[in-house]
Amino acid sequence: MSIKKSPWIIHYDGSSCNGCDIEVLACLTPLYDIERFGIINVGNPKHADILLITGGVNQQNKTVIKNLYDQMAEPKAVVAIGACACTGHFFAECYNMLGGVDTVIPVDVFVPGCAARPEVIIDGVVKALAVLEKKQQEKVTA
Amino acid sequence: MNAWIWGIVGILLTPVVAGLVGGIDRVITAKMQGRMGPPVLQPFYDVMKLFSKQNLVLNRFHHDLVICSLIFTVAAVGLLFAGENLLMCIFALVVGNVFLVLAAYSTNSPYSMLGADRELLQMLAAEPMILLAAVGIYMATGTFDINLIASGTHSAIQYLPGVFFGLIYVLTIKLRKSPFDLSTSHHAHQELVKGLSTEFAGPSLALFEIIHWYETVFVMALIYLFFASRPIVGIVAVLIVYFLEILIDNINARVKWDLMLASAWVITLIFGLGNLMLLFILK
Amino acid sequence: MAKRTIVPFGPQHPVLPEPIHLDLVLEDEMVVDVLPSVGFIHRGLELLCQKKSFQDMVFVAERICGICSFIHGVGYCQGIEKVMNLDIPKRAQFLRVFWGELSRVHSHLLWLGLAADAIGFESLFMHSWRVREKVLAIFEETTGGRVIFGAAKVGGVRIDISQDKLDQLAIALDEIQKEYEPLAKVFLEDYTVQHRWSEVGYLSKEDAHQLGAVGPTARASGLPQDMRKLRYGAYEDLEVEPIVETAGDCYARCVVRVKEIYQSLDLMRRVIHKIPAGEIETKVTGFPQGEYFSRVEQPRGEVVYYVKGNGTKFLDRFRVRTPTFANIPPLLQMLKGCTLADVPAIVLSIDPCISCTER
Amino acid sequence: MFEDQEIVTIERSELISRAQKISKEGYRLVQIGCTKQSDHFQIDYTFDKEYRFYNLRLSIPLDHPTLPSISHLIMPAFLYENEMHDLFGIQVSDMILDYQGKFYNIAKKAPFATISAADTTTEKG
Amino acid sequence: MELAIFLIFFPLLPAVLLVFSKNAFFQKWITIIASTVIAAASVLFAIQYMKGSGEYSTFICPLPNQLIMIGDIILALVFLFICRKLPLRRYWIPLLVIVQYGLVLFYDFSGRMPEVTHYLYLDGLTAVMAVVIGIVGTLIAIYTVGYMKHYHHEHPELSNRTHLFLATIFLFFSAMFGIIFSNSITWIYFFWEITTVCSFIMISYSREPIAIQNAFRALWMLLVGGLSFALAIIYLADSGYTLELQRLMMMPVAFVLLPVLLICFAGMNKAALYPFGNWLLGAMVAPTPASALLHSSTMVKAGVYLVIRCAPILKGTTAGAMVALLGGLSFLAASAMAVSQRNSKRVLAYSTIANLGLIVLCAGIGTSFTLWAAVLIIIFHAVAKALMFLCVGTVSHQTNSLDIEDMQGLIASMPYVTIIMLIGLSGMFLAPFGMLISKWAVIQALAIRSPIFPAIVIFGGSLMLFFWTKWFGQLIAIPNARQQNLEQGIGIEWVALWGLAILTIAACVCYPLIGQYWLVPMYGWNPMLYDKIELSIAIMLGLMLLPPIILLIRKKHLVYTTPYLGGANVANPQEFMGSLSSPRPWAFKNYYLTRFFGEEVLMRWTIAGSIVLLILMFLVEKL
Repeated sequence: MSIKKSPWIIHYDGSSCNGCDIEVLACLTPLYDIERFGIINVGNPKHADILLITGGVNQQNKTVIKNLYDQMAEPKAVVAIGACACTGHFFAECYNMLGGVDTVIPVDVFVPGCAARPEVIIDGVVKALAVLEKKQQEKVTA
Repeated sequence: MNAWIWGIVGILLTPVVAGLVGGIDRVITAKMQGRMGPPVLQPFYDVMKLFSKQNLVLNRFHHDLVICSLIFTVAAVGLLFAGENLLMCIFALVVGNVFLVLAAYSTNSPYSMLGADRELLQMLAAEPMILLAAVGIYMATGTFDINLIASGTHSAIQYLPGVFFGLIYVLTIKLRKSPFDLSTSHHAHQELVKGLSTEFAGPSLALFEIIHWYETVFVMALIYLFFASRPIVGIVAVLIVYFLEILIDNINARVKWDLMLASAWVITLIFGLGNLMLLFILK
Repeated sequence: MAKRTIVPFGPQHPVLPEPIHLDLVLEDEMVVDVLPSVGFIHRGLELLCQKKSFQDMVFVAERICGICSFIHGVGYCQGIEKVMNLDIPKRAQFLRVFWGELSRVHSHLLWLGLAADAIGFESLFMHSWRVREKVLAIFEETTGGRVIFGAAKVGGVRIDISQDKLDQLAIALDEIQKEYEPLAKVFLEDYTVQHRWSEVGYLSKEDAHQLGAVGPTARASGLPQDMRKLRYGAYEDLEVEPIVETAGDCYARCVVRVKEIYQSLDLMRRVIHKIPAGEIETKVTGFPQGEYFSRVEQPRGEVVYYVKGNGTKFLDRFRVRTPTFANIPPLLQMLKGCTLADVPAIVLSIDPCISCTER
Repeated sequence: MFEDQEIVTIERSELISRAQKISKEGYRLVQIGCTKQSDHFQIDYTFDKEYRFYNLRLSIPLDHPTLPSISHLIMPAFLYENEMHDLFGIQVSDMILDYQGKFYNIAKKAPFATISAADTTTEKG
Repeated sequence: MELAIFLIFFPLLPAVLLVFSKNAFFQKWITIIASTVIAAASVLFAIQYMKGSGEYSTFICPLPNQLIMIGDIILALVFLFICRKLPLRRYWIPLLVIVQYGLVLFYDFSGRMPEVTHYLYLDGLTAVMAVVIGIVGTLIAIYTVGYMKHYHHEHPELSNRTHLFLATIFLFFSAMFGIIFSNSITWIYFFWEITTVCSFIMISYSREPIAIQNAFRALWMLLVGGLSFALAIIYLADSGYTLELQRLMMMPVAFVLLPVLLICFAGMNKAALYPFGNWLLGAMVAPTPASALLHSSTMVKAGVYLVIRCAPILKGTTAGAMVALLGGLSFLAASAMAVSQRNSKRVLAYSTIANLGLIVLCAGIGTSFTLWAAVLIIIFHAVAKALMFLCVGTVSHQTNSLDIEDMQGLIASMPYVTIIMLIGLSGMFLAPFGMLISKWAVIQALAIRSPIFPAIVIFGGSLMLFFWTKWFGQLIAIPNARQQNLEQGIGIEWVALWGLAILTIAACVCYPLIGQYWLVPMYGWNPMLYDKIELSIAIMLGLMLLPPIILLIRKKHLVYTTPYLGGANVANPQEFMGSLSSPRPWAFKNYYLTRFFGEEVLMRWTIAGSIVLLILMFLVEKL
């Protein structure tokens, strides 16, 4: 069975301003209702397929992000949500920032926006599904 | 021989029925929350996906203990459908549950173990009522033998309204629904992360879901036994009770363990034992 | 009993939308010791004032927090405006109040949802956020943004709302209120909600004052403290009475917020009613020279902006003291002796905004 | 309408007694802030009582800046003091909870003390 | 018959020999040989009487009363000797001795004791008890040899009196066989008090103040039981009915209910039911073999044995219902209080009280089905509980702790002991192992009675499930790092540990056989034996074979990871990144729910409730 029909997500707030966070949460709620696609926010890396990260990486949370990523079961995908998660946005200039999420873990999908809108977030997750499916097939053939 | 066939049919049909019921549950829940909800077959998609994932473990035992739990839970359902002794079936289910708790303990991870302790608390709250229901059914029908209960001429419900109510009360614990989803909930937004199942990943989690399906069918069958003499009424009653549980799930916050334990025991004593005492005196 | 359970609560934890970490020491489920740690979101944005001009800093201020974004912008602008002695048109001030109060409604609804979710009341979460989407729709209609919309600027606001639109909004507000009412009733009357919040996370009036609680946290403990009483901006013309509860527990904090939503909706209606015609901004010339502590009321409480200009386009110092920062000591007080199940409820009861706190 | 703000400059040695006095009078601590000036750190202790703004200001030297902690008198101060330590490198003695420089856990030591605002303005201004 | 007499007298031989052998080698071999002989004899005895419907002794005892009189005098002197150093304010302890022996001896001297014709009575129940004492008891005796070596190694400050300890054990065997084989109530009384002396000696073994104090508490509480026994004897002697237990049970209920209740009282007192439960908890200061032998698997069983013997009179009476309720109360309260305990020996002690309460509950109701269940519990409990005590004793030697929380992940450091312990634990509560079968039998048997009784069993059973499972879980919480093996130095103890583990499993596997060949002759056919049930138990047993097999299969597809710690993981999986930015070990301790089930909360009510029930028990008899 394809992983496409049941992607479970975990959301971690890197060092975002909450703007993208609440938009991720808004995706769960009645207007956007991502459970239509079988998506559940499981909140536990061991159960999740897709790691959504909002906000950039700073000194302290880089190990957290790495830990969470390591604890996810293969196949897994990472979606960086919002300008900060993609590049660090204008916080990139701050002394405590390392930059986008791709500085610590491989990112599969970048979702732009400040704050990223729910529609775009859903779009990003759907893109991640294709990535996941590919990884799954690779795993089967390997 | 007939019993064996029934048992096997029960074991085979349970995942299908429970999965579908689970899917319908999720759709109804979504509708109650003003959402569309997932496809009805979503539980199957979930479980199949989980089987296709990596099996992340902390040590080589906890996955095995989940398998043990599944074996006994399946056995409980099998024995139930085969028409064996009701108490023995319940004990088999308890053993299945104990193995699940042990699996959580064996991971040696804080949230998982806290979940295990909470699960024990849930068992402590729910088990008396379930066993008392069995005693009630015995008092009403004169037997613990499920075959005889099911083929009896009168239903236990007419003698046991209080017991039935008590059972519905603790059913929420068994179905892991609000307000009593303390050890692990369908939604992860609780203080214990996923509690009991925090450390189960991939196939282990899939097994955990399947165990839950069997458990669901088991308790629903228990409800059915109250109406056993009239199968149609029984099935309707089961559906109504399940719908009621969904409704309760949606209109309650999760309570704390002390309230759960105290209220479950008080309900068990007042409605369960009270009903039985009345029955004993009047008979 | 020296043997205790010690668990890390966070930084990643499903009930916490944001990373905060607590070392929890438990006995059975009783919390006997708690030690917080912060810094997971610390970016160091205060120092951006040396790289961005004081006018660009509005955008930084708005991104201190994506929930109370607009009021952050207003607070900052107000500080600069005082330093530069700018006179802001009345209409701009009224619009600021309108969006500000709308932000409060959006923030409180968001909080109601998250708090309900933390106690396992998913359907209440869903319905709170369903109503909240209508609030966001107003933001989108009037500014184009949903959560961060950059409407504030030094010297006024960027966008005007036409009179027709304002009239339509009055109707929309009524609709929101109508949908909100049954929801509020559940929060105020449901048994399980009360079980989870009543007598949980108690903070006495004295402690609230001593420990410097602000916003709904202080008001729920009986302190009538609301920075809108400073009558900044258009609050000069719009009298606001702080909503005060005396129980000091999580439930009281919920009640305060539930009632404040009504208050804010009412304020917005008065804004629509009273808003004068005219310009929406004054022209800004020169650079700020001087200092000011600008205090405004966020949904979470008092926020303090300290701006110090040195006559160039870069500020000397840009400092924010956000409400959550002030509410951490009261939070530690509340967590004493609670149970593990109460921890998320209590942490959320101050409506923590970690990204504000750590900047 | 802007509020009146009373800013009083004090000596470092006075800090404890002033803080004690003002907290006895029923003021609450609003914030403690630090601003790097070209030749000193300006420390602000902001208090409030029924919307009355009262600020104690003192200055300490840039080299080896030290401060006594007022967290024994006013508990919430420990957060601000730890913050000052991490961002400005100010040594605050006797805090009730000392994070030992790990409050924000930043890689760079005292970032606010190393770059001065005046420097950047001359570069870019 | 000869076997029975042999079993009573033979243990005295090793007892005497051991008193004089201070050499560890001799101690060891005397114990092993004597134990083997006793075990073999008791098995032979059981086989002989398993199917028999009861047999009276026919021999004629010369000067029976005089013999017992001399014995009683000696015992009374021993008691007074024990009490010689007691402070004056504890005058009631010698007073209890003087009163009861004074009364009994007075009747002896005045020659008012009725004649006894059958001194012994042997039937299925005695066979059960004989096997329990003969096999479980002797395994514990063998274990003691190894245990005491460690014990003195660890406590060099104590003087080594192992030979006396072992001698006491054999003296105790003799007394126990005496109790169960005797038909004469005066004989039972004599042996009864010997076990009390043995208990005192063993509890006070270490001679530390706490041990002495608890030993005296046990002594006076048990003497209260003795007094009650003495009163029963005097009542019977005075009324001239009979002093034969079996004949007493055939008398009309109305005549003999009071003495029977007095005997039951003595039995419940010995079985540590509330309000006397506390002596058993205090007795846990004794070396572990003593706890296993006296205070869980045999001596306290003598108490319930007597109550079971009294069942024919109790059956159907209100007083009998009170006895049952007393048992039920003890079962419920002790199970609840066990939840709040973290000291493993205290948990075991509470669960012992609970199980004894359950047996008394069954005996008080006294129908054949409930007696059936009661005997089943005696068997399963004796085996599994002795095993648990011995395991705990071994663990505490190797790790210096009795705390259950310190046993976290024990499976890594002491794999074999833990596996044995898991067998014992499974035996205590997991279906289809012993205790659960018994509990199921009890619920089945009680369901036709007033629902109060099944409710007590159900609630108590759920509590037991709680505290056993959390212990079980703590043992198998597998540590993330390799542990040092702590099993070196366990010697002869293995014999007892494995022996009891195998017995636990065997008892479970043989359940239908026990039922058919042992219990059916005693109490008649039971619906619990019909094919279908046996089939489901067989299925469950079969399934129970699977877990070990599954656990042994090596799996390849597993991927190892670290525990979920909220993302705050550090290199060591036992630690997380703490708030002060340094790694901090996380820890997990179980729930103890002291607010609900703490001793402080429940003890007062339990004692008060049981005293009320006791008073009621004697009152309703009067009515």
